[in-house]
Amino acid sequence: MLGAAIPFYILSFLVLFFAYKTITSPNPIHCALHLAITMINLAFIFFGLNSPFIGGVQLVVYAGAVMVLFVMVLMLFDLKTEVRAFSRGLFSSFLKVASSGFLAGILIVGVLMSTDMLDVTSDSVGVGVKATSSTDIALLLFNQYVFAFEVLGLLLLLVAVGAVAVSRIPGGTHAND
Amino acid sequence: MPMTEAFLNVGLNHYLILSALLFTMGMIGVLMRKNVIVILMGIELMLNAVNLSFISFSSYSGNLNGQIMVFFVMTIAAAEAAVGLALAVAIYKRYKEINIRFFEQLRG
Amino acid sequence: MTELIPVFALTGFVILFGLALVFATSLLGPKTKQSKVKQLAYECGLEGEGADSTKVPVKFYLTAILFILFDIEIIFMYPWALAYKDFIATGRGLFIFSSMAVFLAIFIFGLFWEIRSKALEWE
Amino acid sequence: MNEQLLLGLLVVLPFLGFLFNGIRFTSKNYKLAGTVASTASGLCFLISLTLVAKLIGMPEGERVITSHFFDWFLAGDFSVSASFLLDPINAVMILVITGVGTLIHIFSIGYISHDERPSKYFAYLNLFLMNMLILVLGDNLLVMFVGWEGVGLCSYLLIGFWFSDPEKAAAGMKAFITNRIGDAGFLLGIFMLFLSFGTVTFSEIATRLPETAEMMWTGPITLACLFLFIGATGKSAQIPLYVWLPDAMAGPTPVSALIHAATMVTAGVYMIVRMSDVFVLAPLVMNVIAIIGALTALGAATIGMTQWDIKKILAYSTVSQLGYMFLAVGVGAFIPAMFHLMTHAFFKALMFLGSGSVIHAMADEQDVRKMGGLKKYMPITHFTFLLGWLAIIGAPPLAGFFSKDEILWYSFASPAGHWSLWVAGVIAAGCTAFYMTRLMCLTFWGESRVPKEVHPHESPVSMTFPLIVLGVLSVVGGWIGIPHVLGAIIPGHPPNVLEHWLEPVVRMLKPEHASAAVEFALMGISLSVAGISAYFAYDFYLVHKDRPTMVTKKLGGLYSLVSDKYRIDEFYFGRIINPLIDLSKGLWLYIDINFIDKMTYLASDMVKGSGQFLRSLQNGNLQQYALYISLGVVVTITYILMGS
Amino acid sequence: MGVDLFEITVNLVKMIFIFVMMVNAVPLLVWVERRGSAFIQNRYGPNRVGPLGLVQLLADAVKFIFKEEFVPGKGHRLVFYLAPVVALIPGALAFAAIPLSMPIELGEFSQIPLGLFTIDLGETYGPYRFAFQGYEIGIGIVFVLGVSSLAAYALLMAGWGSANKYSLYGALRASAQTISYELALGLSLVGILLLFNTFNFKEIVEIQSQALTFSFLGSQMTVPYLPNWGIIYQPVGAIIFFAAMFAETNRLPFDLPEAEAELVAGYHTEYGGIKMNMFYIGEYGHMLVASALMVTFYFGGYTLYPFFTPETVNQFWSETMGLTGNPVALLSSLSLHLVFMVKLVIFLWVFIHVRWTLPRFRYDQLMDLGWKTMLPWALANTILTAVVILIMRAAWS
Repeated sequence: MLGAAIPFYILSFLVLFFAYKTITSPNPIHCALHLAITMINLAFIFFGLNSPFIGGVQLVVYAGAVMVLFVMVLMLFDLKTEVRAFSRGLFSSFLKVASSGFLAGILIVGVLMSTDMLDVTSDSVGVGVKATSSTDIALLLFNQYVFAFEVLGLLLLLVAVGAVAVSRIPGGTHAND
Repeated sequence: MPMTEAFLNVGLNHYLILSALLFTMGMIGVLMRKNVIVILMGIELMLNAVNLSFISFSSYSGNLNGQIMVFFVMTIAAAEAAVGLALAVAIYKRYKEINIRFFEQLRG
Repeated sequence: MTELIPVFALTGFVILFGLALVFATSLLGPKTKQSKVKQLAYECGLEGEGADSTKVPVKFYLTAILFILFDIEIIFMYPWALAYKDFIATGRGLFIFSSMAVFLAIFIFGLFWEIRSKALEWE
Repeated sequence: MNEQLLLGLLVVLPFLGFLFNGIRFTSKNYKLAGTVASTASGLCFLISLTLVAKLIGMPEGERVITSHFFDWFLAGDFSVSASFLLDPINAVMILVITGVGTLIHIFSIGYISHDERPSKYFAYLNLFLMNMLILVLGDNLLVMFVGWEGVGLCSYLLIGFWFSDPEKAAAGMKAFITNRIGDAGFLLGIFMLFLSFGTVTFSEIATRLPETAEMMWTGPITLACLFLFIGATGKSAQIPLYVWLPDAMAGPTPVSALIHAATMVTAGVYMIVRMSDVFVLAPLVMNVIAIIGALTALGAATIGMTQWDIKKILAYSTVSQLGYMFLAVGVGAFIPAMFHLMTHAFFKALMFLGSGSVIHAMADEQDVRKMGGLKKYMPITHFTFLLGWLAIIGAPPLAGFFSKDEILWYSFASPAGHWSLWVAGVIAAGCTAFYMTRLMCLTFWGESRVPKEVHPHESPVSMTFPLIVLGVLSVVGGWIGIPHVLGAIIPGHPPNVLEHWLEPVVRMLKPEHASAAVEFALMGISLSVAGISAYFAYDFYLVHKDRPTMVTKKLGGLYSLVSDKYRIDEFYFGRIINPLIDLSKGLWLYIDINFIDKMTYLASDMVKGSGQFLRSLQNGNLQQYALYISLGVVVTITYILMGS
Repeated sequence: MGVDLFEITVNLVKMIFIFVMMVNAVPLLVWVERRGSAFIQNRYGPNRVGPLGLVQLLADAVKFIFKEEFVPGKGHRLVFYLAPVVALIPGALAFAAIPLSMPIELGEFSQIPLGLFTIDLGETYGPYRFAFQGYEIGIGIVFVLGVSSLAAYALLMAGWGSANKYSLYGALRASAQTISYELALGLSLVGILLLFNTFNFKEIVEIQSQALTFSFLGSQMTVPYLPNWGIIYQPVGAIIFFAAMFAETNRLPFDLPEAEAELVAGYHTEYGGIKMNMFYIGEYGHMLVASALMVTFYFGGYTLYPFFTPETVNQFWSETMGLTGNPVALLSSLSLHLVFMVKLVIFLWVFIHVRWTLPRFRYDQLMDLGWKTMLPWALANTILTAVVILIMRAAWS
């Protein structure tokens, strides 16, 4: 029990701490680095949740690719550390924080209220899953989600074309200016 | 002590609450930050929170569909980040500006 | 969770090790006076402007974007490769092959489009 | 081929013709257009013949063909299907419609040859045919109403066919608007019937009728019948809504023959006969119908005596004859009404076509004072017109004689009849004989008053052929309904075929104390009245030509009143239409502008104001938008949690 | 991590030992590299301190620690300091996931025999199973890929934290190069996955520890004298993988990030002392990982089929040498570990040899090679593998 709780609380603390740093750091590059650490910790949480493949993909895709892109792009920009990281407006800021806080509170209350959401006892992590092997995911993916899989391939192609096209617009990254 | 019990007995609820908190943080980032790219990061944070929910449900109910869904969400999030950043860079190169409020001026 | 403890332990150990080394040099190393000239970046004697205002060619970033997209496509192939023989064993080999053939056709089309559109040219 | 398909084809064929001509409506190829339209119509006639033959082949009392196409709409228990019903009543109708219609189509080919838009004309004719068939064949009131509206539309289109002439366009509008009033009544009648019976299908109404009649106060039925009758007065040009029909003569003459004499205007009669089971439960309405019919017959006949326009005379004659039919249905003589409907279709179509032939020959001259002596120029037209004249004035043994005398006999002897109705009918018959003879004298006989530049000539074969056919029908058409008293004395004892045919489906009020002697006496009286009137007319307009003016002077105000059509139009304009317009203007200027417009302005201002407010929300600030989304999420989740 | 203190301790010590092994391999490798390059270039290389100059690197290490601390004036202090620490992580984590030998299966024991005398433990321990690696992770391949893709952060952090434009350029070049070659790397592994159908290193090695066995048009074929190695099925994939690994480690001929003529010393221009050494540790750690992966995927891992497989080694120690019980397991694992190390050293030598043999690419040639040559070849290799498997397994029947 303790063996499962301690890593969880350490990871949760790290995730929340770095998420907090992500949204409060005045320097965008620090934000990106903190976010990367958040992602890595989340990947380990996924590992712990019996989903090692997704955890690995999280590492490869999010931490290894997307966040690298973020950091790179931020390095392209001529960025001074923001004096004011947050947008202005006292009332709307209050409203934003209040609504977010309220949302968090209400989600937590909702989670706590609905203990019978799933018919599993709280300490039965992965009991329902008999050996979540990556092959099972693969079989499921190619048995039920083949169409979505192909469509995603198309989506990625479109995004690639779109990214190049956007970089070609005047003032864009590959424009002849 | 039931309270300690509840804290030490890590279960689905714990993950869901973590997910909720993470989501809220991402939301605050999206709502409050000025920098477009940080806003994109906030969105990534929110997506990750959702992924966490998916994975915990999937793990606790023994249903692999959640993991597939997370796989797809990651794909789409990456695509979204790619396009979003491409646009941000294009706009930055032209106007030297990445404040979200500036983007209001870009009405066609 | 428990099987991850070694990973955490190793990570923690590595970080501690690295920090200890860095800290050790700052303790053990000689303390000399820091001057402005000494603190200049090694940029051939010109006063550097700092990383914040260095202009970087944007091609790096386009490369990174394309990398993300292709990386995901490759990640999609891993479960496919994993289940390939299982599908063949259940007699659906042609199905699994053709499903990936379509995907790969899209992938190859994208790759060649990028090459043809000179998005990957470096000078 | 099965009956259902044939019933459908009956509607589809004219529609195809309509499409064919409607699509190429700018074409001036009148021969092609006319051939296609006539073929469609002729095929319909053949189909009708086939269907009627099949009906005859069925055992008596079960002569019904139904055809269900699709469910039109369903609302709870209430369902209306688009389906057709063919029984002996509308078998007569479809024969008349398609038969006479085909002849008129053929006639039109010659008549319309010089026109600008022959394709459009034939398209309209086919469309009319289709709608008329829908009206007649519909197995419920709503399908009938579709046809009812459709024929109204076609009537409007064809009256205003030469719409470049404002007067003709106005005539079309007058017909349409007047018909709308009647249609509103018809619709109300349908609603009332639906309220009473919960259905609009004829057969279901018939089955529910006995129980409803027993247990229910007949008030709603009376009201429903009254409304239906208002509808009928609109469509069939009865007092007080007859005013559109004379003006409808602005349309092409074959149209007048088809729509405004033979078919559409008889729709009201057909409808009442179709609903006769209901109507007999409302004796009050029956009386009203009879009185209105008699008054219309009398009034229109008197107006007809004073008119100079050949088509107007025929139009008033039509109104008058329709009055006869309503008189017949009013006294419960539904079969004689149908009989007269049929014979009238023959001879009135004949006379209209004849007048069309005359007008065609006179280069569009319609005033009888500028005609005369056309007998030698147009022998065929004259001869056929002569047959029509004899038929309408009731000369035995032509068609009109039998039907008219049957009606007069029933109006006297029927339980719902009264001697005054008979007197009115006889006077109207006298007037009819007078003005018809007058028409013959002024148009065909005597010396020619034709202007020199006009060279009358006989019409082409395509026009004379229908005349001949209709002439023959006007002679023999009545022989299928020879009254029993006459049948008893004529050699061979011909039976009353029509009555035999219709009896199983139409409930008639039989005269209680039928006496052959009385019937013969009445017949003699009416015959002699007609004969005397005809003689007077002959005397006035051929022998002593000064007498009409003398009589006119003597009558003075009365004559001008009659020749001004009792100033009904003026009355309508002065007392109804103009006050209505003034009232509307008043409503517009005061209530509309001050209250209703203000209210709409208020609504628009509210929309504008809220729009302004919402616009301030939509300021392009992405984070604000995100905030709205998050607020929405918060509210939704709160709501869901509250609910659980 | 373990049921009792003994197991926990052994696991921790083992893990730290593996890490320290990696760290200590650096001076050794640097020595080998310097001596080797000297050999190739017909020089002597370091030969003064200690026998064959072996202690030279130890002296260097001590010197590094006593160097002066230095941060560029405009640099970002925290990022600057953290970058070398981060550089250590990917290599360490990845290397710890690779099995260096077969697991040691210990039975119950209550005393430790140490040749002449025995230590009596007083109570009974075991049975235990110690994996000969830092930790066992089921999805080894994905984990290693994911962890090594984190290497880009160290480069970017170093380049950006130094506030030096040459550093930044070097860092960007390095990371762009790393990620570009990661595509070819990842794609060449698809062939391996198609063959072995598992992410688990241990299973991959076990499959390779048998005789060459494959299906030929639906029927099973066995070649008893050849090992079932990946290189036999995937020669092209192996070449692509190895080349991509070179690029990943940023070594010659792919060492554009530190192209002296253009960029001074790349992303670690501003680093000195032990911090720079930590980057070297990271780089050599990557080299170790690359070699270990090559061995594991394509060359049978810690086995050498006809001679050294778990069975044969067990047989040797128990039957030929007449041992029983725990020593057999211990010695078998150690001997297989030796096999692994020999293979590893061969590949490390190839790394070093290539570095001093091939000239450096130009940057555009480098990217062209990655995107336009290796990626399509890797794709072709994948498709070919899939088609051949399809045909050989007679999937249509």
